[in-house]
Parts: sequence; structure tokens; C-alpha cells
Amino acid sequence: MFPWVYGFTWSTGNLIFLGIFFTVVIVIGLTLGLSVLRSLRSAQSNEIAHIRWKSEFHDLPAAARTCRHIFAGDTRERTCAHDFDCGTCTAHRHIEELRRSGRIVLHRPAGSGGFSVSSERLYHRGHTWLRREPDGTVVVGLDDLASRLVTDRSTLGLPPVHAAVFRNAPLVTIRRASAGTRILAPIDGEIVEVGGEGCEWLVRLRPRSLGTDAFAHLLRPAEAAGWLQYEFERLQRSLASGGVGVTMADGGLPMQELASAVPVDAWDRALGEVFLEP
Amino acid sequence: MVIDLDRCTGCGACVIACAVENNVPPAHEGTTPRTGLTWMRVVRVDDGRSFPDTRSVFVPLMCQQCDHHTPCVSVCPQNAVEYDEETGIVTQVPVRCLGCRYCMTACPYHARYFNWWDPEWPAGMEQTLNPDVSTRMRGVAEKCNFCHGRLQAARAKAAAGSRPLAPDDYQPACVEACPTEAIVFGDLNDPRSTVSAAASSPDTFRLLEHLGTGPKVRYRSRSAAVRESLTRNSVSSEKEQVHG
Amino acid sequence: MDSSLIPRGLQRTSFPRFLAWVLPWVALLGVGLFAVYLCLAYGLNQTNMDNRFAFGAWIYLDLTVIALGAGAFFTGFLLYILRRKELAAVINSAVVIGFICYSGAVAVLMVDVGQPLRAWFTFWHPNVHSMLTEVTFCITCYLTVLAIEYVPLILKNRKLRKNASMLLFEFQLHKLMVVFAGIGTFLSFFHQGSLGGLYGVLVGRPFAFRPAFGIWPSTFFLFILSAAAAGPSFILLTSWLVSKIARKPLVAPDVYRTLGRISGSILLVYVLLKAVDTLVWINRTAPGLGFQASSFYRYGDFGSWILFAEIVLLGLLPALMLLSSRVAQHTGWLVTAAAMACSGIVLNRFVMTIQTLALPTLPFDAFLSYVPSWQEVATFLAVIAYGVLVYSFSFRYLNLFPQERELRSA
Amino acid sequence: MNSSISRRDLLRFAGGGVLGLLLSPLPWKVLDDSAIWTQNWPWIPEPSRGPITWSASTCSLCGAGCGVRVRSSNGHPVSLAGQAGHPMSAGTLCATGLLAHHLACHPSRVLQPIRITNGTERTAADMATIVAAIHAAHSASTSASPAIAVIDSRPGRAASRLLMELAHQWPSAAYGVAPQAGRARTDLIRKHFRTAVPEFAADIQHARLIVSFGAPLVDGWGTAATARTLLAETSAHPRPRLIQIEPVRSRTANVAETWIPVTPGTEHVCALAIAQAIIEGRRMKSAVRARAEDAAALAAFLHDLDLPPAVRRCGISDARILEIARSLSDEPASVVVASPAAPEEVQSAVLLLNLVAGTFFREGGLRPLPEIPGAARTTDARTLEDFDDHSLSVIILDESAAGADIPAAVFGQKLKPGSGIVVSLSPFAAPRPVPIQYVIPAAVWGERLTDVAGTSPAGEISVGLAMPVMPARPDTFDTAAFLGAVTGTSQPSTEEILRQRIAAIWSGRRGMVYDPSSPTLRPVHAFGGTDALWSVLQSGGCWIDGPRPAGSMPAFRFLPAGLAEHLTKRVAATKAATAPALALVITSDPLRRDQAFDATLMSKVRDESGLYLPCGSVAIHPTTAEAHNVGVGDDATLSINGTTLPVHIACDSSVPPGLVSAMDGDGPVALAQSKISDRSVGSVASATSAPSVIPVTLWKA
Repeated sequence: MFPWVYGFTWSTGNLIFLGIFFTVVIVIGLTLGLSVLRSLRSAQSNEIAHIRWKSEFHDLPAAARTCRHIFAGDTRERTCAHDFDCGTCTAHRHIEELRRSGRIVLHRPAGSGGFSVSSERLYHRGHTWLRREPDGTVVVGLDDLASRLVTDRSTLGLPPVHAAVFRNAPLVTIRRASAGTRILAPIDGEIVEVGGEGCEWLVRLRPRSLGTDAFAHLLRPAEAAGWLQYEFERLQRSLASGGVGVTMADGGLPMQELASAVPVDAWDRALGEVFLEP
Repeated sequence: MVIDLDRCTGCGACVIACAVENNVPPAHEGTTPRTGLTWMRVVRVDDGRSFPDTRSVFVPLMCQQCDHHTPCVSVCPQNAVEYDEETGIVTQVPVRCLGCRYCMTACPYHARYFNWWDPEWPAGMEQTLNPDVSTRMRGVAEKCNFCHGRLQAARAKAAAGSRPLAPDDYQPACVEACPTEAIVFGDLNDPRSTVSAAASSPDTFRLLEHLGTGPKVRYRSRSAAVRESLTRNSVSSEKEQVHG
Repeated sequence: MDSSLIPRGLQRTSFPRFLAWVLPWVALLGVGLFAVYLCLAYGLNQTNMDNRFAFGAWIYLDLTVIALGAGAFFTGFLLYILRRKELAAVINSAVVIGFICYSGAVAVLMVDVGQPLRAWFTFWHPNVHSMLTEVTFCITCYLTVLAIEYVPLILKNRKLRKNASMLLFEFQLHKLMVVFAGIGTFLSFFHQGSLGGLYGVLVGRPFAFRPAFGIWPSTFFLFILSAAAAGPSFILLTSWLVSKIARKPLVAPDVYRTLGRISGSILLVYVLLKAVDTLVWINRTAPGLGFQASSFYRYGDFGSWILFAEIVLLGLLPALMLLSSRVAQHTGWLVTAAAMACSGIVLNRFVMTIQTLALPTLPFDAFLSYVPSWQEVATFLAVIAYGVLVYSFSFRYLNLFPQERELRSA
Repeated sequence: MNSSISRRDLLRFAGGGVLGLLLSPLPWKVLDDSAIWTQNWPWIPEPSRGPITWSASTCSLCGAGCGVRVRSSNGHPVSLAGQAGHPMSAGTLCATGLLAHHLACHPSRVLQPIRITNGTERTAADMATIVAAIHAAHSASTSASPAIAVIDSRPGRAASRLLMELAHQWPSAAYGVAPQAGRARTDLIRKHFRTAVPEFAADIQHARLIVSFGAPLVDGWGTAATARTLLAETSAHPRPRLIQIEPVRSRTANVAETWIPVTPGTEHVCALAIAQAIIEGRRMKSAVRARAEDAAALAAFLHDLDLPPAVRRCGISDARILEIARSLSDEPASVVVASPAAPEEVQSAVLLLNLVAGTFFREGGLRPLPEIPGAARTTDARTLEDFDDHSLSVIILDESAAGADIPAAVFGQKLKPGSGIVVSLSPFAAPRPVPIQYVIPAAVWGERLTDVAGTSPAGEISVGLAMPVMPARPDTFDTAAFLGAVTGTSQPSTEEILRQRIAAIWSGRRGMVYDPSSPTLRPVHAFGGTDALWSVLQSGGCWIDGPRPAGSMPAFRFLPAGLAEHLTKRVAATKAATAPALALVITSDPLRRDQAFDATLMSKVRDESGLYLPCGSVAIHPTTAEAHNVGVGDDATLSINGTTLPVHIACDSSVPPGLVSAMDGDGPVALAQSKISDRSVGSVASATSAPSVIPVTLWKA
């Protein structure tokens, strides 16, 4: 096999064959090594949050990846391919420009479908909202759909103060039923305060940046209303097709008692659907 | 090697001598002619004439020592079969064989044998093993090598006398054992040798010559019927006429 | 907990029912492993192979499963190299099937050789002129590649992905998958071909021998083509079968159609070339070796109907069916055609391995038949059981069909 | 600092460990060692490599007396070969002879006295018990007839003389021999010739024409040198014409110039018809006619037999008969031989044919055999069959040298009912149908000194010494030593008797001595004395009687008393017999002929290659198979006179249609033979493995 090892002959056939073989082995080895190296490097450079979100986003069903502009009525059919990072999305910029110049208008009335949407808040696709406070901090809370689903505050595991949080990285964990589900952070920042029982928000953050780009990916209230409606329907579909029998006569879920209407064995799936965990 | 089929009585002495020389173990219980370890085998073939004119011919069959187009050498994945350029003998390196049996599939003469069982000798019989040849081992393919042990001994002897190996320096065990001297062994390349004289006789033929493997074992028979029945292939067989 | 391992959003049967499905296969595997033990401990006398039938059921199994496992390399090739995105729906399943087929084949080979402890000798003393060397090298490398391709699937398991390092490794590996797909394709081309060459070079077996183009006999190329044709058909077949057993749609019908079209077109090319090859063999190769081709079809049940079945009935016919747009409208017909295509390849491998050895060469030889021993059959079935088990576990705990969730909610 | 070990740490440790192990030499060493291990599995024996020595001896497995060259390693024989210039065997050894050195470690070797109960169960026996049993039988004997028979399997050896002398010293014991093939023939020859004539042997080496009635000339006629003589073709020695008249195509028939398939059981008719053709053709040699006054009577007798209808039953044309008759008359160096196993009527008819053709006392014909110098006259000794029925308490069988088999039924007939025992001195105890109670271990070839008297292809007699070539097993018994122990007498050793024999050779000054060390053939008188002779014979040489002057034929009778009636009866029986649906022809397996036991490596020509029909298989013509609805490899049942036995079917187009060919041996056919002999059916029960014709029905199992 190796030159100078017993029985080796310097024939052309041997050299070509073994040349190809060793090339293949080296390529496989190098590629494997490269991926190990890259994963080590990304582990060190703290890209875990970013990569995790990329990977999870990739595995989300298409229905969960609907473009925000559908909810605003700007477009009819579009699936996000930018990890919900609207700041880097050219299509988003284009539509925004069109809207600014008044060439398109919101032709869909802001109907919340029964969910309350506050005009002071920006909404994250992971069903959190964010409100900018005058002191430069932001408070983050669960939106109307999420808070109807997660009614018991004690099941939430909140991060400690001074913890760094990253956009689309786990912020809060929900311990309920068999599996835990995490709630994604809407923006980068640092925890400055954790909300107590009865508080409308969960955590107070000091954002890393206060520039517009830091908030570009968040849904505006006008979009959020349609979105919440859409998400509720998606949740309903998901539970219905799974053979879950507990629905109302009209096939819909009772919005008010959402948490109790979801059967225990479907709980995990419902949380996964809502909080974008594939 | 030239085998005179007219002189073979099918006594089996060559088969036995081969087994004794090469430490081939006796049959394990359950062995059949299809799983046997007979580096040398004698096959009875009818000459194709009809009864009562028909005669059997006994065909001693061993590795035909194909020429350079040896089917078994090229297929062995790990060079466990080698072609000796000096003697033209196809040799087997059993300790390198992994027992894939590809060579057996390749051999048109079915002259390769697999050690299906662990070799077992009756108690005490290990004393009778030939010290010049290693014992057989389970799981490898083997075949006739024109008595490699004897060749090596002859080589050593020639080297001790500081002379080149002469073709008459040794005879394989089967040649020695044949009571009717039906097998002639020697250097085919030497035009003066008995074997090349016999090989050039018009009565001489090779098995499956069409395949182009160039076997170095020749057969001869004065009977045209025998020659015909051993060189015919399925093209002209009677069966075809019968079955269309 | 079992349910925490099942990908979120996928509906899987209850654990007891899964267990009930798995246990018979485990039992079969157990019997097979016992047979393997017998073969390894006592030698190959446990089989009914003999000096004439030196290759038996196991080699046939190897050639067949490797041909059917070709779906892995070919789908990978189409997806990653030719960018046929729609095949992403079956790539995971294809990789698992490929892995099962190849690892099963290699495992059986380890039992099949007389001295398994010397298996690595092929690497140490390679004879580059032997097709088997090529096969050994390529299959070993390709099995490694398949294992590497399988790893991301496993790492994406719900539980494992929680571990950051696994997630990162999966992510980085996935990004380089195109390299592995390329290497896999390269290796597969060679070993699929070499498996064909394995018999094509046997000048001592005029039934199998074919003249060489360059250094490879025509069967080399025919095997590549037939494997490439059978692979997608087998993926189609298995996907359909799994969706029937699981009673839920797994891939969209247009994926079936794509697979069928790909399989059909390659099969058509293969069948045409195979027909040409057979004609050349009948008129030139076999007579050149002193044999009349028709003489090979005189023995036992191996009449010339085999040739007809192989080329027309299970070759041309399914090829045309797979290409027909009317057939493509009905999944049932599509599956039938795919099954026929696979059977054609299975028959081809049978003819190459078993019929070749059964036929006599010497004028005084007899046509021999061979019936595998229970140990051989059990080992054979163990590979199937192993395949079913690996696939069942993969299907239950990994996301084999990315479209499944959407098709479910659709 | 959290010092507890997490699962991840463990995983990392394991991963790192594996990686580190791969980089260490350990895995490679394991691989290497495992490969070396597969080359030297501990359970596979290694040949013992030691100094190689060569010695010479004589094979004593059968009476042929082939010269053996022994190659030994560490003092143990590892291979045998023929002695190239040996006058008897000319460098040949048969397949069995090539394996003689393996018999010492035969799996059924007996190494201590054993007792066999119920035919198969074996237990270790006490020597004293056996001796006591013999003594008890001895003392219990009251009648005048002997109560103990000492049966010699191969008379003519030095050991035979010892046995004989011992038996004579023992009041109630008698010496006997196993039934010998060809004894009937010898008796008959004596009847034909009025003067005392010696035994005759066919001079195959010089014969130009051999008419053989089933004689196994190439595979069991003396040494394998006979085959060489028949098949060799040199300008000095053109191949003799061989006409083989035999029902099946044996190996001899296969190489014969002409093979005449004869209907089984009609060989004697064929021989008589040839004789008649010679007489009527008036070609009978005048010398023969002049010596026998009853030529006219013979012609009349043959005429009265009305042979033509019987000949037609033989399946041989008149033209063939005439042709053979003409050839026999025209060729002076011709001989007619029959298989030693042929039935009596065939032997008689063949002898008659030889007389008519005038082959006696001619070169290439039947030549007189002199007596072996120094041998006791055992030819006249009675056989086991000659003892009174139910008179024997003990039968002591000397089977230390292989000889003819005795049919099981004879034992039952001769032993005292209920109390008789059979003691065998044998190296082996393979299961046999013979009712043996005790086996005393004996030495095998190569373990002790013995002698072999053989006949060369030229019909010359020889004596060779079989020298020990391996260490003798201490636990074996010499026959004489055993009998000495039983009788409590001391006997001369084998060596002493052999020395006496060599002294007799020396005193006769006749013949030649072959010296393998030169190798030369020198006349006896050229040696200095018995010591010189002894030492040459000890080193693998042999004595061979010198060329005898071609004697003239003494006066004889064609039809001695009883022969005419015997033949008339036999021919009439042939005419009357209705053709059976199928005839079973049992041929003796030449390799097993004198050998009750196969060397284990004989599996190469039996189980592993099918060169010989395996025991338990019968061969039939494909058309016969078709007619009986059986196929190759089928299990079938053979029914012979009510006895059924399971057989495997082998199809063989060389077996004439209507025949079933089987080999004798220890398979079902032997079983059938023993069963049938219990019913006393015909020639199957004869001591020898005669080709026997049995009506057979065959159906699929």
C-alpha cells in the first residue's frame, strides 16, 4: 500500500490507483477536519446563538416562515428566507421604500381578530413584544396569544440580571409538560431587571444598539394584528390535523381559555408551533 | 506437463500422492465431491460414443497453470496468487488469502479449492505430515502448485551446488506416483525435453483452449472421440441436437 | 422519554405499538446474528456454498442491495451537484437507505470471507488489477462518506441538537455536504461499475465475460447505469411503502413523478445499451470463446425467457411506464413501474451471480444448482431486519421527510 | 470551581482516548498479531521438522509385495513412494499403498484388547479374561474334533508357519486358513493334470493376447506394475491385445482394446463357446491334442451342451466368438484369465479354454509357480468352512495381515451355539458384520518385521521383507506371541523363521536378488551366504525366482471327473433362468480388495471426488433410471430376494442398461450380502466379493 512497504511495486496502475485512493481519503479527511475546525471556531467566537437560530429557522415549516408583508397586505405570497432578519432583506427595504414614497398603502384594515395589539409595542415573531422606555431600556413581554397560552408565570424560567441576551436566542424557558420550550429574545442586549409576579413585562433589557437597524426586524402593530390572527389559525390547524378532538363546534379553539383547551399531549407541539421551535 | 489419457486407469494414486505431499487433510464429516479438498482430482468422462462402443476416459484435473492470461492472478484483490515468471507456475500464498473466493469463481477449470473446514487429522497423524509443506488452514482458497515444497527443495539443492535449477531437478508427487507413467513433467520451453516433444504431438490438446488462458497442462489421446469429447464445447454438443 | 426524541410536529405511533412492530425484526436479527456466529466460529462449512458455487446467496445480496442503495449517491448527486432542489424531500431517506444497504453489504462480506481477520490485507497488498480491490476500496470509502452524511441527520435529533457542539458540528458539516456528495458520486460510479466488472472480467466464465472498453468490461458501465436507474426507483418505492405503513403522506406526488422520470430515462438508456451489449455478446464475444450463447440457456429453468424478462419485461416496459405522463398521474402505477424496474435489476444481479456459476464451463461439467443453508438465509434475512430496524428508528426519531410536517398540516 | 465530572467530560475523555489510541502503535500491533494468529491457529498441528532419512521396505498391505521407499522425518515416515527398479512393482504403488504409513494412526486403531458386545458396543477387555475364556473353551472340549480353530488370513508368511506349529502343539486346536480366492481353481488344475503340478500364474508381461473374464488386470492384479505392462507402449514392447469380457465397464474394460459386455452370469457359457469354436475350427494345437486323449470327448461334450442358444443369452455374437477363438489359436503368447473372485463355473470354463488354447507352460501363457523356499505347505490346510458345523468353541482369527473376508454366516454355522466366541488379532476394529467378541491389538505395516510373497506380472514368485520403518507400538501383540501366551509355550521369533527361509533360498541357489541400494538384480549364488542375503533383504531388497526353463506340457485330461456334470448343470441353469428385471452386479473395489479399512485420506477418491462409487450408491444407466422413475442422487430402495436396502442412485452411462452396479465394501450392499447369506442365497454368500447376479427390483424410496 505504501511505497517501500513489503510487496509494493512501482507500476503505473498502482500509482494511479493509490493516488486516487489517497486523494479521496485526504479530501474526506480534510473536509471532516475543516467542519470540526469551523465548529470549534464558531463555538469560541460565540456564534452559537446565531447558528442555532439559522439552523432552527431552516427547519421551520414554511407556514411559520411567512413574510411580514403578507400581514401588512403588501404582498400575497412570500416565505422568508432571511431568518426573519428584515434589516438585511432587500425585498423588505424595497417595499418599505415604496410605502414611504406612498406608492403602496396599507389596504388591509388593522383588525386584531380578538387579540389586543398595542400601538406602543413592537412585536417579535417569537411572540414577544418590546416597548422602548424613556431611559433607553426596553421591556419585553409575551404577546396576547402567547400569554393566553402561558398563563402560569411560575412555569417560566427567567434569565438572571446582567445576562447577555441575543436576538433570536433563547431568552426564557417554559417548563411545562414533558419537554421544555424556549422563548426567543427579540433583540441583543443585557438584562437589567427581571419582572416580578403581576408585572406586564418579563424582563427589562438594555439594548446593545438603539439604532433603527436594531429594531427593523420587529413587526409594527399594524402588521402584528394580522400576524396574530394568522398565528392563531396556524395553531388551530396544527392541533386539528393532529387528531386533537377538543375544539369548539365551529372547529376553532376557544380563544379565551386557550391554555386549558390545548390537551396535555398536544401541549408540546402547540408551544413548538407558537414559539418557533422546530 | 503432458497427461496421456490413454494410459490413465483412474486408479487415484496421483490424487492420494498429492494429498500426502501437500498435507491436505482427510475429508471432514459431511464433505461432498463439491466441498472436497482435492488439489488433484480425476474425473471420469464418457467419450461421447454410444453404448456399447462408449469408453470412459479418466481425466486427471489439477490447476492448469494458465499462462500470462491467468484468470485467477488478476482477480485476487491482494496478490495472494502470483505468477512465477521463471517457472511459469501459478503459486498461491495462502497466508495472504482472505478467502473471498473470487479466484474460484474466475477459474474455468474448477481447479481451485476452498478450505471449508478446519484441517483435522486423526490423533497421531500429525507425525506423518510433510515437513517441507505447511499445513492447510480453514478459510483460504488453494490449489495445485506443482508441488511447491519439492520445487523449493530442488532450488535449495541447486543453489547448494551453485548451479541453476534444471527442469529435471524435481517431479511433482502425482508424476512420481502415477503407476502407468501417464503424466510427463518437464520444461515446455526446452525443445529437447520429453514433455515438449509430447506437447507437440498432434494428439495433444488443451482444455478450453478457446478461452485463451494458455494452460500449461496438456492432454493427449490417440482416440479422436476422446479428443473431441474433451475439447468440444456446448456449441456442438449432442444435447443441443436433442433439445434443440 | 420516547416522545421527547420524536421530532416536534410529527405524528408517530405510540411506543408500545412501535415496540410491537420492532420486536419481530429484532428476533429475526437475533437469529441472523446466531447464524453469523456459527459461520465465524466454525467456518463457511455452515453454508451450502461449495467449490463450484464459491459465491452464493450473500454475494447476490451484496450486489443487489448495493445496486438498490445507489439511490443515495444518485439523489445526492442530483440534489447537491445538479441542484435539483425538489429532491431535498427524499435525500434524508435516501441517505439512510444507502447507509443501510452499504453497511449491510459490508457486514455480510465480513461473514462471507473465509478469514475476516485478514480483511484489511486488501489495503495492505492491493492488486490494482482486480475489480474486487476497486470495490473494496470504494465501498469502504463510500461507507465512510455515507456515515458522515448520516451523522447530521442524527445530530438534528431533537434531544441531541440541544447540545450546542453537536448543533455547530451539524451546521458546519451540512455546509460542506456538497463535497461529500461529490466524492460519494465519484466513488459510487467506480464501485457500482466494478461490481459489474467483477463478473465481466471473468474470461473463464463465458456467460459473464464481456469485452473491455479501456480497462473495464461493458458490464462496468451497464452496472453504473442500472444502479443509477434502480436507485431512484427504489427511493420511490420505499418512500411509498413507508408512507403506506405509517399511513400518512411523506412526500408530495410531484417528487414521486420526478423520481420516476429520472429513473425511467436512465433505465431506458440502460436497457438500450444492455440490448446492444447482449447482441454483441451473442454474436461476437461468446462465439469467440468457443461457446454459443444459446447453449447457456439450455439448463434447468434458466431458459432464454430470463433474457426477455430482464430486458423487455422488467426493463423496457417499466422504463416506458415511468416516462409516460399518464402513468405519472397515478401513484399506484408509478409505484408498480418502479417495483418492476427494481425487480429487473434484482434479476440482473441474480443472473450475473448465480446463473454464471451454475453454468458449466468444461465440456464434462454439469449444470449445478445450489440451495443456501439456513445459516445463509438467516444472515440474509438479518440484513433485511437490520435495514428495517435502522430505518424504523430513523423514521421515528429523525426527520427523514422534510415535507411530512407540511403535508400533514395541508 | 465545580469539580464534579459531567457527562460531557466523560464523552470528551472517551473521544480523546480513542483518538490517542489510534495514534499509538497498539491498534496496528493488534491487527498484525491477529493476522499472524490466523496463520498459526493453535489447534492446527504443525509438521514436526527434523532430520530427513530415507529407508526401503516392502509393502505388506496385500500379497503383491511392492517395493517401498520411505521418507521419514524425525524417524517417522512422512511419505511413501515406489522403488523405481523393483522387479515386482517397478516403482509403482497403489493408492492404498501410498497411505500405508497413515494406518498406524487410523481412527479405528485398537490399542488395547477390547470386547465387543451387541456387534457395536466396545469396552476395554482384560487380556487375562480373554485367555481364561480360551482356556475354558479348551478344557471344556471333549469331542475328538478340534474346539479351537486358528484361522490364518494370509497363509504363506513366516507367521503362518508359526501359527501352524503352535496349533499342532495344542491338542484341541487346529490350523485353518480363510477361504481363498482361486483355491477351487488350483484344485481343478490338479484334477486336469495327472502328474503333480505346481500352481500356475499368468505371464501377463510376455502375453501378446489376453482374454480376460472380468479380471481386474489394471487395478488389482498383483502390483500396479501389471497396469504399466499392459499400457506401456514402446517399440521393444508393443501393447498387448486385451479382450475384456465383463458385464460392466470396469477400469480394465475401459483400457482394453475390446470390451465385450456380457450378460452377467453367462461368462462360463461364453468361455465354453470359444473353446468349442477352437476345437471345431480344428485349430487346437497338435501338441495339446497329443497330450490329451479326450479331445474327441470334449468336442462331443461341448456339442451336447448345445451352446448356441445359451451364447445368444450372453449377448455376444457368433462372429465375436469365432474371432476370439481364431486369435487365441493364432497367437502363441496368449492367455485366458478370470477374475479370482469369479464363481466356480467360470473358473472351470476358463481353465478348460486355457487347455484348449494350449496356453499352459508357455511364455506369455500360464506358467508354473514354484514353491516358496522355506514355506510351510499351507495350501492344503483346511478352510474355516471345512470344520464340522457347530463344533468350535473358539475361533482365533489372525487378521494382522489383511486377507480374504469370511462371510458372517460361516461363523454362526461353525461356532457352538450360544457359547462359541471369536477372537480377532487385528490392528483395527471397524464395524463389521462379522460376530467378533474380542479384538487383540496387532501391529500395522511398518511397525514390525514380516515377509511378503508375491507374484510378478511375469508370473514369477518373490519374497520380500517388510522392515519396521517406525517405532512399534508397545501395546500391540504379535500373533505368535499371543498364542504363546495362551498356550504358555515359547516359540521361535518371526526373525528366526525368516532366517530359516533365507537359508532355504540360499541353499537352493535359485533366482535373483534385487538390491535397492545399487539397484541391481544379482543371482543368489553371487552372494556370500545367508548373512549377505539377509542384509540385502533387510534394506528393502527382494528375492525373485530366476527364469525357469519353459517346461513341456505333461499329459492331462480335458474333462476330469465331475467337471462335465458340473458344467452341464451350470449351462442348463443359464438356459433355464429367466431374465431378471434388473441384475445387480457387485464389483469389488480394488482399493479395498484386501483391505478391510480405508486410510482416512482415501476420502480423496471416495467422498471428496467421486472417483469411486461410494458405498451405499448404485450406478445405473440413465435409461434404466428413467424406466424406474428415479434420478441422480435420489434415495431408492433395492430389493433383493426380500431383503430391502436403502441406496443412492448414481447415473452412469457406462453401466449397461438393465444392470445395477454396486461396489462391495461396508455400505448397504455389504449389509445385504450378510443378510442374504443368512438366507443362503446363491453366490452372494461366498467368501469373496464375487460379482453376483441378483434379481433386483428397484423403486423410489
